[in-house]
Amino acid sequence: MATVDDPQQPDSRMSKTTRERLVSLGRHAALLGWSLVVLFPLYWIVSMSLKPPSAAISLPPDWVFLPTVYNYIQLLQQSSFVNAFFNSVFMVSASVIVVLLIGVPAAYVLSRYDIPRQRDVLVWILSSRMLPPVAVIIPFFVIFRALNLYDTRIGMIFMYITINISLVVWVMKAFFDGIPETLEEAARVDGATRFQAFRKVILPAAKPGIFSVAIISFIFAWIELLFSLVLTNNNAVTVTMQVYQFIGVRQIEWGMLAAATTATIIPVVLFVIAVNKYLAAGLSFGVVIKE
Amino acid sequence: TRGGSSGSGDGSGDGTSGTSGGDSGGGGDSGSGDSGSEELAIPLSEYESADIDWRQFEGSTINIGAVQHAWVDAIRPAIPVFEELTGIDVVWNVLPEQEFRTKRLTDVSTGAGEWDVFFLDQVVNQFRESGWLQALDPYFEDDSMYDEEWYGMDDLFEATRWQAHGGGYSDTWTGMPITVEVQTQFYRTDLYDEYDLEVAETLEEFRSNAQTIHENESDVVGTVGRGQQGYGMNIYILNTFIRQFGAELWDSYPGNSGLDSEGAISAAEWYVNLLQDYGPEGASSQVWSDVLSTMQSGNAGHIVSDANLFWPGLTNPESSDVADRIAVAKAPAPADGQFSPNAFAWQIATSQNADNSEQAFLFMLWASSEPTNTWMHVENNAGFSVRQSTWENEEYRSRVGDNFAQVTLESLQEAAPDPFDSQYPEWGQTYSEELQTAIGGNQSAEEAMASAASAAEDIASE
Amino acid sequence: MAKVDLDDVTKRFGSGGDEVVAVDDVSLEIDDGEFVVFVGPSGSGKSTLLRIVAGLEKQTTGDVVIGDTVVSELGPRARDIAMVFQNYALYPNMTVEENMAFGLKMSTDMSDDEIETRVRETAEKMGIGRLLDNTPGEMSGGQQQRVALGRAIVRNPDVFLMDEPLSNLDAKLRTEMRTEINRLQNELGVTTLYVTHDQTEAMTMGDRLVVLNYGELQQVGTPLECFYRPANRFVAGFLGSPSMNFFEGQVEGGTLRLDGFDFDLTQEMQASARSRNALVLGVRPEDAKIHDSSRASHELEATVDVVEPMGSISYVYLRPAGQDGDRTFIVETDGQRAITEGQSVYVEIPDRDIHLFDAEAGETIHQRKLGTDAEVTLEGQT
Amino acid sequence: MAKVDLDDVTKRFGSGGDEVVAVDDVSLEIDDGEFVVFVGPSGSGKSTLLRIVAGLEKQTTGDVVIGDTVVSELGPRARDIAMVFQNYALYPNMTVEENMAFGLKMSTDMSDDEIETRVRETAEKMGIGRLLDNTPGEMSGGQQQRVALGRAIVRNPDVFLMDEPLSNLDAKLRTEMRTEINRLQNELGVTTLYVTHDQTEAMTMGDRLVVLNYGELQQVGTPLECFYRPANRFVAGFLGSPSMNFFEGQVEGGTLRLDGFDFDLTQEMQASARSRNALVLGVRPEDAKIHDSSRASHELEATVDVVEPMGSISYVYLRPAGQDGDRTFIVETDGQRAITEGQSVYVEIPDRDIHLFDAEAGETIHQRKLGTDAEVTLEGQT
Amino acid sequence: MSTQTQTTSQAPSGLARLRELWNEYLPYWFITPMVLVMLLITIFPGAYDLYLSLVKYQLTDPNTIGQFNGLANYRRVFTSGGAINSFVVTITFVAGALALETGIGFVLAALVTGVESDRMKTFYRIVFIIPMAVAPVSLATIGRVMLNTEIGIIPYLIQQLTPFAAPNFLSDVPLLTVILVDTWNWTPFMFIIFYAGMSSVPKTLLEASRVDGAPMWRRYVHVIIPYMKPVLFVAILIRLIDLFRTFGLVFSLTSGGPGTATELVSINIFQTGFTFVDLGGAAAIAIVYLVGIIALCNILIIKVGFEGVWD
Ligand SMILES: Nc1ncnc2c1ncn2[C@@H]1O[C@H](COP(=O)(O)OP(=O)(O)OP(=O)(O)O)[C@@H](O)[C@H]1O
Ligand SMILES: Nc1ncnc2c1ncn2[C@@H]1O[C@H](COP(=O)(O)OP(=O)(O)OP(=O)(O)O)[C@@H](O)[C@H]1O
Ligand SMILES: [Mg+2]
Ligand SMILES: [Mg+2]
Repeated sequence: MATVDDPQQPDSRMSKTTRERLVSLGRHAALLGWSLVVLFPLYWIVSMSLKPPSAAISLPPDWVFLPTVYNYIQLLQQSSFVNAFFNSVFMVSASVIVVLLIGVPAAYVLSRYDIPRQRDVLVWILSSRMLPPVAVIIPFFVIFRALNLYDTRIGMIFMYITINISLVVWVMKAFFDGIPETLEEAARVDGATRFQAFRKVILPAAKPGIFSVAIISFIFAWIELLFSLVLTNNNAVTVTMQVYQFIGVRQIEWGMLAAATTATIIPVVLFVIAVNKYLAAGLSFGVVIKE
Repeated sequence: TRGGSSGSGDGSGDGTSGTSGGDSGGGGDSGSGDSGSEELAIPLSEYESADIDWRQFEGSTINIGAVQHAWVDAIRPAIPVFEELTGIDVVWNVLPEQEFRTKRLTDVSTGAGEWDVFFLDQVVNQFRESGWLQALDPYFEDDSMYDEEWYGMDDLFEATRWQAHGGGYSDTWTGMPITVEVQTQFYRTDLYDEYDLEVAETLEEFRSNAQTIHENESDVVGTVGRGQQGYGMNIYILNTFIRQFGAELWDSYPGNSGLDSEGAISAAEWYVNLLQDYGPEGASSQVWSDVLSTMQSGNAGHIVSDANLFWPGLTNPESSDVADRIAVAKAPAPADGQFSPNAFAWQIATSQNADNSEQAFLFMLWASSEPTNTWMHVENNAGFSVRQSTWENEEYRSRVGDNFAQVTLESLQEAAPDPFDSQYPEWGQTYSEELQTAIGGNQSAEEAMASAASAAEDIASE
Repeated sequence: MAKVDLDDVTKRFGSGGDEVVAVDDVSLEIDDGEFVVFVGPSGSGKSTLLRIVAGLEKQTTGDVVIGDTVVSELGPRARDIAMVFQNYALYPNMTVEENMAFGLKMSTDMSDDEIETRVRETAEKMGIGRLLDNTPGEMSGGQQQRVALGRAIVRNPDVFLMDEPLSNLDAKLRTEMRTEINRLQNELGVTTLYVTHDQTEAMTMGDRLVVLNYGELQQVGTPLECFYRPANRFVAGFLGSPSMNFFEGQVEGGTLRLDGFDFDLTQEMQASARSRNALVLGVRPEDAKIHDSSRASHELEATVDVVEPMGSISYVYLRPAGQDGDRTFIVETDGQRAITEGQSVYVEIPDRDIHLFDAEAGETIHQRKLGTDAEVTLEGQT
Repeated sequence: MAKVDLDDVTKRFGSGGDEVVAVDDVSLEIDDGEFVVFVGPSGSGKSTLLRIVAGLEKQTTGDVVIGDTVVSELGPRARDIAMVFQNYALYPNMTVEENMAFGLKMSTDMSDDEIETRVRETAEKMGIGRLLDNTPGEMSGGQQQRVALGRAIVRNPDVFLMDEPLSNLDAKLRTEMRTEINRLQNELGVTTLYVTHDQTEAMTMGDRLVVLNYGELQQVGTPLECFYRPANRFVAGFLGSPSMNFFEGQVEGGTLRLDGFDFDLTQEMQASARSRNALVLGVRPEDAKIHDSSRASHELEATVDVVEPMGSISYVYLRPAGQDGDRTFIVETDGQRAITEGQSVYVEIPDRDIHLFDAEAGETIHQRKLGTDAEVTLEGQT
Repeated sequence: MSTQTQTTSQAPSGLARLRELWNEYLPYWFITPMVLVMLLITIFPGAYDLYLSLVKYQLTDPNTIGQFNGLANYRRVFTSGGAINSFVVTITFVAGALALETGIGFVLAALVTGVESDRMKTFYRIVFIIPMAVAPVSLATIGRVMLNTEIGIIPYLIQQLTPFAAPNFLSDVPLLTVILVDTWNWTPFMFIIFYAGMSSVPKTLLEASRVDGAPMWRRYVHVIIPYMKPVLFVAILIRLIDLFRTFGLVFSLTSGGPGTATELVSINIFQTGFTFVDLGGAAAIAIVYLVGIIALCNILIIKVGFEGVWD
């Protein structure tokens, strides 16, 4: 009850009026409509992965078909795919943790302290994601080789961090800006060090933001293609590269491509489910702090 | 070809069908994981008879950058043979075409030389003129590395050898050809039977066949063909017709591209009209995979002219709804023109910065040698042989079908590749954009060819 | 335990035309273990002063000393203080228990068990023992305020800073809490700075009272001193509820001519007034007396405007009979006394009980007389 | 303008073991234009009740009627109310002016000029005219509270809901605001529900007083009625500050034996007590009198524990001489009277002024006597 | 008094001293790693591109590669190549997709926030995030088939279920199509951030505005959006920048065609650099692009951002 989850309805457990019911109906109609827009292509991809190759792209579609897991078995038997998959899970997860460790504190500082030329610093941070990757892969390739990061996991983790750092800093700065300073004041008066105030009071309050950027960073890294293409060769191969192996010269294996795509969606869904409850762990500042 | 054709899928389904480096990642740093103590696919004796010092680079490793091509699937089971033979470990890095191009350029342009061996295509002269390629001639001249008698250079199609010399622009070897594809015509036998059609040899016949099907079948379009831009897309098809209409690209370089010559314009008009009249809706955005898929799903009567490599995909019941109703024929040509389908050969090359160019050469030699090539085609479902002998091999012909083999062979013998001068990618891109616009109905074919010509000439004379 | 010294502390907010001087050159020494109550109108800088002592706001000029350390440059943590914020500032994600335990966890190395015991005890005292597992959002205003208070009290700091910690409590609870705070403060001897708007708290809780207005110190003294011996008109009017009544007038000979009536000044008053011409007479509502008939000197006739019955007492709003303007003044009277609006009465203003102030500067020029006992008490306190 | 009816309104929070009944079966009719003050201890459900009337909280059972409409199912917008929130709930991104104008913009189609004029006027009345361009974060607690009040007042709704709107203001400002609210309410005749913890506000502002405890109605009546004729011990103890003193005892014959002294019951009292054995005697601090020597019946000897000087008056904490326990009671006495701690005094408890309550149920069984005038006033009010 | 209190002041052991240092310079510790990473990832690539853009890197004459070339690269790509056109296409694409994604993302966040049942809320929250997890190139490859006029499911369904004829998505309305596909793919980004932002709006503010008689939409306009403004602004700004560098999705869908109808700047850079091997020209476009976006961001931040978002 303490969350601010609910701007429209005061209290949901009670009987509802006609108007409320209409509003709710309209709301669900709209949401289900978009769900359909979202889910249909996904359904199509999944069903493609469960169809025999010839049925994958025939029209009119076989709405009813005997699903076959042949493609998935094929996929699982490919040690290259499985290895790359877990390799990616490891590298991406590690990068998300590290990028949060680096970015969140930095965002906090940018939100709370006077930084000289703050706007320039912020734009500078943002500038790291302004150029299309195609414009910077060559310099990155050069520097990676020079630093012996080419085709290493550490290198890829670093690469993922560079992709996400600006996002984390900016979004988290915005969230920290929204957290009343009184909370920190209270903590510091309570004897908390600056760090403790940050760690024990501000971080929990910023949870929705943190987990949102965690999801987004995870996804950005997870679907990254160009950098992993150019910066890996053998040891640090990523799962995206493996998905595209089914796009061949003169032949696309639709079923396998769909199965691999589906497989790559799964970790994201699991991750989202895992952090789901934090996404809306909003705060009821207003109740606690007179403003 | 892999996957779509179950043959390949099954054949390599024993855990090796995977592609890129991950495979070797599984087994450490080389493909040796595949072999173990299993029996070798090809007896070593086939190679030991050559007067070549195979083991001179024992203990080294080569990196191969390859596109996701059926060749990779076909040769991989045989890699242990090479490793056993030479003591050189092989590491693969297999990528889709677009990604492959990106990485290849990064690798060579920065002088990194990560790849000892890599696939090379239309950009051969671009690379060669940039000084990135290692010419192979010194190796051919080295007695310990090359044995003319054993190798049988003459067996390679003329067109492919030509391409391995920078598409004819180079006096030296830019690489070794490994696959070749030639454009052929595909058609639906059931519809031909139904409407009592004859296989077209001329463009007029083809157009009328397409028209018959297009107008009589509600769900089937007369023909499909590539419309999408890209130097390997629509113009790859159109170039066939341009040549057959008697025009020539680059009558004189860089002054006259030939794109606005009468023949070229006629060819363009014919192709554009064909697609507009009897092609699918939205033909201008179709890539080869759309062409293939439309045919596979039974929604098209023909493929006017496209890679013969579609054949396995079209005739495999697993991937095609009309597998038993498709036949192949030579691409149509103008009645007064000359049959000259486009052929395209992949070569594998090595760069100047590569650490192991010599090892790479041994690999090229081994991979394109008669024993390997024959084994790939006879035993392992390959269908793109650069060696004429393969197409004449009875065992092979019976596997792929006499008709297919014969059509391919004849086409290849008459085939002419495109002129991949060093700026081909650039002017080709513009040319293909113009063509796409025309196919989309937003300008006439003539306008398209005129602007393509002037753009190409501008670029070439820069 | 520690003394707290403020040396010429000034705090400005904003700049240029928007500048607000929230605290204006305040100097104050607060002894170790002393309980000082701050009062002043809304916006007079009380909270700001507390926040400066806490280290949450940096004074524009001046120094803060706690114990023997100049803490002007130190953060709140180094000052060992506990604070009740005017707006509570509870941690929204934590339960009541966690809110209260937080300070102990941060500033001591007590074991978790000890902390829990202590938190539970304090919560019981605050009457929120039942709510330990609630989050702040699920509580009433008064309950939240008690959590905020408990959170400060549970710690054992050198200095307590309390910013209207009882404002949202009912009278009964407020009395209890007041006692509890006083008991605790006595027991532990924690130097305490306490802001309140409540007259009772102001008068009873502190050793000294500090009256602020527009960020400036008006008077510092014992509560009774400030009440009986206000330094100026502002303090006189600010302490006591209802406020002291003020009548502005001109001295003519020995008489102060006020709007509606005249007041004869005693010799002593005349002496204090010296050459001053414009004076303000002040008398507290509880000191003036209502009579039905004229019976004394220092009396005026007045009409009853409004009667506000309060139970035991009533406040009577009166309008001087001869007055030009529309001003009323208040007299407190027995709650059971029958007075009806419109009625004409006589109001006695005992000359013992009046204050005189300079009309311009506002400073007190004559203080009331007190009974000898009270006089003694007052002196004793000082 | 509209009447407000509550029919059997109950509100529960949580469920199962954690269930809290915040409002317990409250029925109340509030007339059009009436000013009703709600009082009750912290957590007694006052805010919840207001929030239910506002439509911010949905009652678990029961109905709310505003005007002639059952609004139980309607949102706040349809109810035409203005509310002062206990926690202010100012819009942090808006200036004071925008905060105040927001409601007018939303609920009327006044022109911007009109709105501005009205906002300015109200702000001036609230004493925040100078702050119109500030945002809430830049203001003191009391200033914020006045903005919250102004935001409600500036509108012209059917119903005002005010949740402790003056709690953070100093006494003087509070008096002004009180007057202002009353004036406005009279002028506009807006039905008003007003929550307060302040005794003065409770006694003076409303037409009727509603006393709540644990979500249950304790008494509804005029302020004086509740003060002089408390329905039960809770109300008696809750109104008046300091609280009424309670002494528990046993009736023996005509005598109530209390801890430390005996009290002779009058005939009338005995009649009311009937067969009850255990009674509670209640007397207000201001009704008991301190004498230096014994001089009356209904008297007890007591030792002075603590003296709390408040200025005009003092509170004396006394311990009955013969008492076993450690309890004290409070007597109010003149502020200038000299009383020292430890001193022995006699306390007269006039039998006219005492209340008797049932020791168990707490209901009043004997009310105090009042002077005839007061009695009349009281009757008149009712 | 300070019985057990004050860990720092007494007997500062080595550890306590460290802790003090840590806290004393906390802002520096907090910001330094980020600055280091940023230096590493911005300075070198930026400098490298700048260098490339100023030297000869054309293949016609390998011997001159690396020679200083002044602004010739810039002149070349902006006079002959499709750079100008690609800027126009990019701006159209960015504006369209950004408007759609922001609008839909906000509406979805608002609608989901109001859902009462926790289970449905979770469902929507998860479902609405998934599209982002579909890698752009997969999406584009499969999307091409789904949109194919002859064999695609989407034109088929439009034909079957609606009275309208399906357009030839990729050839007749290519720009609209890539905008729509991008919207499908990336609305989740906006949704997540908006949703989290909305969750942080204090309940009391909403209550106050309801009591003030604000209808729902005005509550959004006057209370929720202003409160969320920092988050809204950041999400939009980041998405804007990401849209400016969209590559894989559009390139795989249309290759920039038909003609140059969907040739984004990123595609143009790719073609120039990787297809034409004109690395100098590609770098020149990139530098101009970078400067343009930085300018745009500055304008946005000054005009919108620092007005009420950061002050
Ligand atoms: N959201 C909630 N969830 C659970 N319990 C609640 C919630 N809101 C209020 N309560 C409980 O309901 C009871 C009544 O609360 P309410 O806020 O109405 O009290 P109040 O009379 O206004 O008190 P105060 O004078 O302290 O403001 C309290 O015990 C409180 O803990
Ligand atoms: N952050 C700020 N920016 C600008 N002015 C401020 C700020 N904080 C306080 N002020 C101003 O400083 C003055 C003193 O504020 P302060 O909060 O100290 O008052 P206060 O005495 O606590 O009042 P209250 O009794 O109403 O809480 C006020 O006029 C207020 O408007
Ligand atoms: Mg304050
Ligand atoms: Mg309340």
